[in-house]
Amino acid sequence: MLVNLSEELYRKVILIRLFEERVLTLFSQGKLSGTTHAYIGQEANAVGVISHLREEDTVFSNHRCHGHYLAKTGDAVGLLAELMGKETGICSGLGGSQHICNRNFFSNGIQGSYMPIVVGMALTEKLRNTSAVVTAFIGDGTLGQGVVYEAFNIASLYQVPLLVVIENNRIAQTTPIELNLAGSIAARTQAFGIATTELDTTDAEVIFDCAGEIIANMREDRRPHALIINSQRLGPHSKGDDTRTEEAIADMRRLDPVPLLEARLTNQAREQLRAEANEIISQAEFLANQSGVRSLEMAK
Amino acid sequence: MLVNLSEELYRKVILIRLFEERVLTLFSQGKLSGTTHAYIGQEANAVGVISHLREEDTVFSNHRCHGHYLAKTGDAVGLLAELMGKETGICSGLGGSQHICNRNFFSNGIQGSYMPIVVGMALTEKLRNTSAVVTAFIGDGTLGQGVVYEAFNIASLYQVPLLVVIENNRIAQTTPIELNLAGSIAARTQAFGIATTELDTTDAEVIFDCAGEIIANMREDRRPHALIINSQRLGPHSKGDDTRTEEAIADMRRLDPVPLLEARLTNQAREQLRAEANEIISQAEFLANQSGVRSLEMAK
Amino acid sequence: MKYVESLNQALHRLLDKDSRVLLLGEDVLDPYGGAFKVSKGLSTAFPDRVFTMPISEAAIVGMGTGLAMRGMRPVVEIMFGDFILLAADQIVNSATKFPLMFNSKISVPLVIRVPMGGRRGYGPTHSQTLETFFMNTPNLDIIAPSHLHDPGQLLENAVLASDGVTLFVENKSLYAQELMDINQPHAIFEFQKLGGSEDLLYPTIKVSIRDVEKQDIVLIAYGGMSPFVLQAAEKAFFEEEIAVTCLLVSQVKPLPMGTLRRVCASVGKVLIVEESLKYGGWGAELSAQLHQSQAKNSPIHIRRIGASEFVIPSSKELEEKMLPQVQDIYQATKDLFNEC
Amino acid sequence: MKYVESLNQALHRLLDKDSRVLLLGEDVLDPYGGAFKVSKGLSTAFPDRVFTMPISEAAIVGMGTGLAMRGMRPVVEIMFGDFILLAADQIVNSATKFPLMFNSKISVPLVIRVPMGGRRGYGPTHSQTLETFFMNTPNLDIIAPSHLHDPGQLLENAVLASDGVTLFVENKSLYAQELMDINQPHAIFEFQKLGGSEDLLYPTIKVSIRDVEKQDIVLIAYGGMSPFVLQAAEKAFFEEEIAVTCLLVSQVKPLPMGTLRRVCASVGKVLIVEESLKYGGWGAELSAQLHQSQAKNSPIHIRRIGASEFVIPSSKELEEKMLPQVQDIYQATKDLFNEC
Ligand SMILES: Cc1ncc(C[n+]2csc(CCOP(=O)(O)OP(=O)(O)O)c2C)c(N)n1
Ligand SMILES: Cc1ncc(C[n+]2csc(CCOP(=O)(O)OP(=O)(O)O)c2C)c(N)n1
Ligand SMILES: [Mg+2]
Ligand SMILES: [Mg+2]
Repeated sequence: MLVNLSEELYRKVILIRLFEERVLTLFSQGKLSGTTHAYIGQEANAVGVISHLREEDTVFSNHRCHGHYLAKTGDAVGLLAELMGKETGICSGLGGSQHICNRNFFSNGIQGSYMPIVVGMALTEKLRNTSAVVTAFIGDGTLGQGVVYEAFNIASLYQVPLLVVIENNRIAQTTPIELNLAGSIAARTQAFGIATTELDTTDAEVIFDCAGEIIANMREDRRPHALIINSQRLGPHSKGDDTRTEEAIADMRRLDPVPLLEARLTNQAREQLRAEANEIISQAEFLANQSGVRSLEMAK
Repeated sequence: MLVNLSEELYRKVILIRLFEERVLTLFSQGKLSGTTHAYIGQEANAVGVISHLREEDTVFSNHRCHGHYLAKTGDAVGLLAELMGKETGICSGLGGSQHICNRNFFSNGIQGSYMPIVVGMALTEKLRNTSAVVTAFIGDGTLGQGVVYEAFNIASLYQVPLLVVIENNRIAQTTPIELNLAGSIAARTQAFGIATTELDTTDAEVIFDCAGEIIANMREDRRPHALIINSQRLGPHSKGDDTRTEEAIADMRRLDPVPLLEARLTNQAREQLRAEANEIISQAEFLANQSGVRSLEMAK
Repeated sequence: MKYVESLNQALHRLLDKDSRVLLLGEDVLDPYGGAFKVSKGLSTAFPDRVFTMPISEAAIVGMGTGLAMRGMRPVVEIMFGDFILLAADQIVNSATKFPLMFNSKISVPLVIRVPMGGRRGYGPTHSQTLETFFMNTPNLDIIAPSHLHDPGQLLENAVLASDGVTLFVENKSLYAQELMDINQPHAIFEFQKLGGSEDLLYPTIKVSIRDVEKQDIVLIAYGGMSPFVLQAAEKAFFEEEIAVTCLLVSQVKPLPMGTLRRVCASVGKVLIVEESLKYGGWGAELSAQLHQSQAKNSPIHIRRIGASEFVIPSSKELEEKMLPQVQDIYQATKDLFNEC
Repeated sequence: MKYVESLNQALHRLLDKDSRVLLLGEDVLDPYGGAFKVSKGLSTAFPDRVFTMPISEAAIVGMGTGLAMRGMRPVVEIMFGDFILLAADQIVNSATKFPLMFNSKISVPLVIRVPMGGRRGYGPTHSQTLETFFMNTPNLDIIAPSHLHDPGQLLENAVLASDGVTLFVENKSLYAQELMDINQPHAIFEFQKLGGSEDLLYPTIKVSIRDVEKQDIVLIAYGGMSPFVLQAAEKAFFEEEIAVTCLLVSQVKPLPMGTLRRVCASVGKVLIVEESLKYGGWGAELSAQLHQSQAKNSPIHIRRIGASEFVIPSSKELEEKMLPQVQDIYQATKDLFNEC
């Protein structure tokens, strides 16, 4: 399907990485306000999984959604404009960083709340006899929310084509997984009768291969699947609120998915893809800056 | 500890059975109104577990709470008066069948909602260094509620002395467990790191022995424990709303905990304990009928 | 026809005529057909489109939201309206919020049926009137037919004619009630269906004393309070010659203020009656808006009646003291008549 | 002292002086100390009594309820007030209901801290003012100090002097605000602390224009709207010579009606200002009660301002159009002054 897998994955991974870095820079320069949650370090998850999805496949994401969104749509223009609150933003500035919607992509800022919603969406696909799958991304911390288990149970009872990607970065905001999560993640999804795959990697190609198989199967068997990806958050939770030690983060950086892919590329390919990504982002920034703020008149 | 275990357990089991039968009769005679959920068939669970509890141990129960309440307090007088809405009822007629409170016994009618509450109670016991345990009874259907898993997680994280008794009668109102519950109950509690025991019996003595060991351990190790008891609801969900076939119920009756215990008693003991129970209940009915309705004056 | 039958037949019609319609709820399968039998027969007639749900109220509403976002027209049944608070986040922060925050890119045509109300001795957690909790939820319709409405037709409107989220409130005490045909002549009352552009789908029924011109007081109520206000109106007329006009609203939110204002302004004395807690209830917003609509020299005097600030007791006798009764409405009507 | 410091110090004092006090919440441990730093330093000083919680808002409130029922005095922190709806059932059907339905056999002294409000660009699910959702919850206190109150003292009152459930509302926009000492002379305003038996623990601050006898309009507000109404009052006086008296309530529910009525009755024109949705909001009940309290020949004219019926946009510019601003209050004040 792809000419050079490493390159194709890297193209998306580096776009996300550079986009997120630009966003943090814009924040530090006071050019963005509100909030953001950088996906830095987890890019391989979004790219590895979403590269297998089609236009008609739905993705529902959380606060840390930029990477998922870019992997699904490539739309840096709409996303950056949205973060800037501009009229040309995905939701014309209403949603902002964590509340976006574009065709079959959605995100919301209430952790876990959309898990039953994706079950309903996946049930629709099943009832309509499509081969589409619905994918939800949640974090390890979000496994604290009860409604997640209501959704697991129903997804399993009605055997809907829902792929739950659990991005386990072993931290929720500032709280390490040991203080938030008892037992084991895989045991939890399995206890609800959901087939579960666990990956211990930040290698986009490994994730790509594994997700490819899962999704291809789901298009046939129309059953839920949980994919746990043990990965690393290399940036702050939001911006500048990282309470972890420098050492701990340096340690994680050894598994940074970006250099991992870069090692497989020619220097030239790497530089070119980086340049392309930077160009896309600069163009997005330029366009967002051009855009105005939509009008809104309401009685108070 | 007990002179004759079978007799002592039977004393409580038969009180519950006859009490519940009287309640259904009173309903059918129009002498009770509102709602009730008969514990018929599950008496061995309440009696086997609660016989090990002390005054200072808390029990939190659900809609089907009469058996748990009688096992903990023996207070048929207060309970029947409460069902009749009388001033001398446990909560002077405010709570009714499924909302009662007496010393360390509680029940509420929102399924599963009290699971985090018992975690808080058990945490208090732990912080105070008591040897008390907190016991919560929930049904298989209630495992649909998300907050139950929030509670499992926190109980396990903070290792609180909470005994969760899951009474699995394989039905919720009219819905068989196959349509309500995916995966397995034991796998669910274990997935949250909670030590789990599963019993396939309606024998009060077996439950008594097993619960005794668990509770004795919990008084020492101050950890949560799940006890799943696979049992049978022999009566309607509430009153007259049983959608199961006669055959199915007849089949279950072979495991009725009452004859099971009776087979171990002398005829004389059986008759005497039955008579005593009947006397307690009749006395309760007499007293409840004597009682008036409390006054209540409120602005509308 | 009984209220419950009207709803049940409407669901049959809906499932029959529109393949996007689905039904979800706890214990909705036959032979049980739901705790209040509104769903009776549906799973037999449409086995693939009626889904029994675990005891997961948040997920039930969430699933409905997901189905609606993908183009279905789900109707979800919450067994007792008291459990709707388990889905409060789903309703406020997802279902109703998505169309707004996603800049109208999607719609969520979802109907959430909630049996509310007391008078059955079910006690504190199975008797409440909780729709008023959602009065300040943007983008949510709250609909509650009385026995003078056509409940089934209103449900059809909510399912097919509305593209948003509807909390469809059915007062449990109405289920067994015979519907009143407002097109038939009545011994005491005359009826008029009111409605304009703001409440086209969900009319207000105006009930006046037959052949009486004067109007002393307007009683505004909805849903389960409707039989009570009619009785109180009758009593007030025959015992005190107070001519009461009743406005039975079905569109609880947004309030059909145009319709209500027109009637109230001309009468000047308004008693709002609701089964939910008076404090912070439905009547609060209604009263505030009516107050603000007063014309310069014709003041409106507004009074409210509702449930007391307490739990709803299990004991029938005590429950009666908590919830508004005919006598309370009658008394408040007399007081308002004499007071201002 | 800043608002956030006052709260933080109060928590230190509370944990220090009463061993029943416990703290629960998400990310409350040091060095982070909670998303808004209200819990800073507490886990260091009291490592055994500060509990970090998973992302489980319903369970956090439920645990607090259980601890309170066993004699503790828990303070639970909900990271963003928007998440309180996840615990709506816990609050309404358990924590506040138990003391009532269990016939006062138990009490639930529980404080739920909820950072509410917008103006930070956090968008639709992290900016709301949702305490009004709970206005018709019996047996619940809603407390919201302004920057003219002593927030820490009010928190102490809620934790130790109250035996019930308190929703303690902290408007996020106030955290960094310097508290105003109402005992210090002020260039423009004079202050008076009002309170009687009904609002002993949670006073209302009356703010009037210094040395001005006449009072044209009363502005009633609480919490995060307080700085805005003061600015609007100043502007109305200097630009239009309208003498505005501001009543800054801290006891949002139950409304301190005795206190409010006394002031409003004598002035006759009242503007209620709130950050939550106007429709079905706090001002609805307040307006309804004020209306009903009108004496025969001295009508009160009541107007309300609040957030529009929409989501709170992420874009700062759009958010401003949604939430009440100084200019809106000023304009409404002028309108009311001229209108009635
Ligand atoms: C219901 C809810 N509670 C709390 C929050 C605040 N919050 C936002 S992100 C976050 C941590 C999420 O952790 P995790 O699920 O592991 O995702 P990660 O941030 O690691 O990607 C928290 C507590 C929220 N948004 N929603
Ligand atoms: C939150 C909630 N949803 C629904 C109900 C209605 N309801 C009462 S009991 C019951 C079935 C409970 O089943 P299970 O937990 O298995 O207990 P059992 O009745 O079998 O003892 C249901 C659905 C309720 N009381 N609370
Ligand atoms: Mg995480
Ligand atoms: Mg069961």
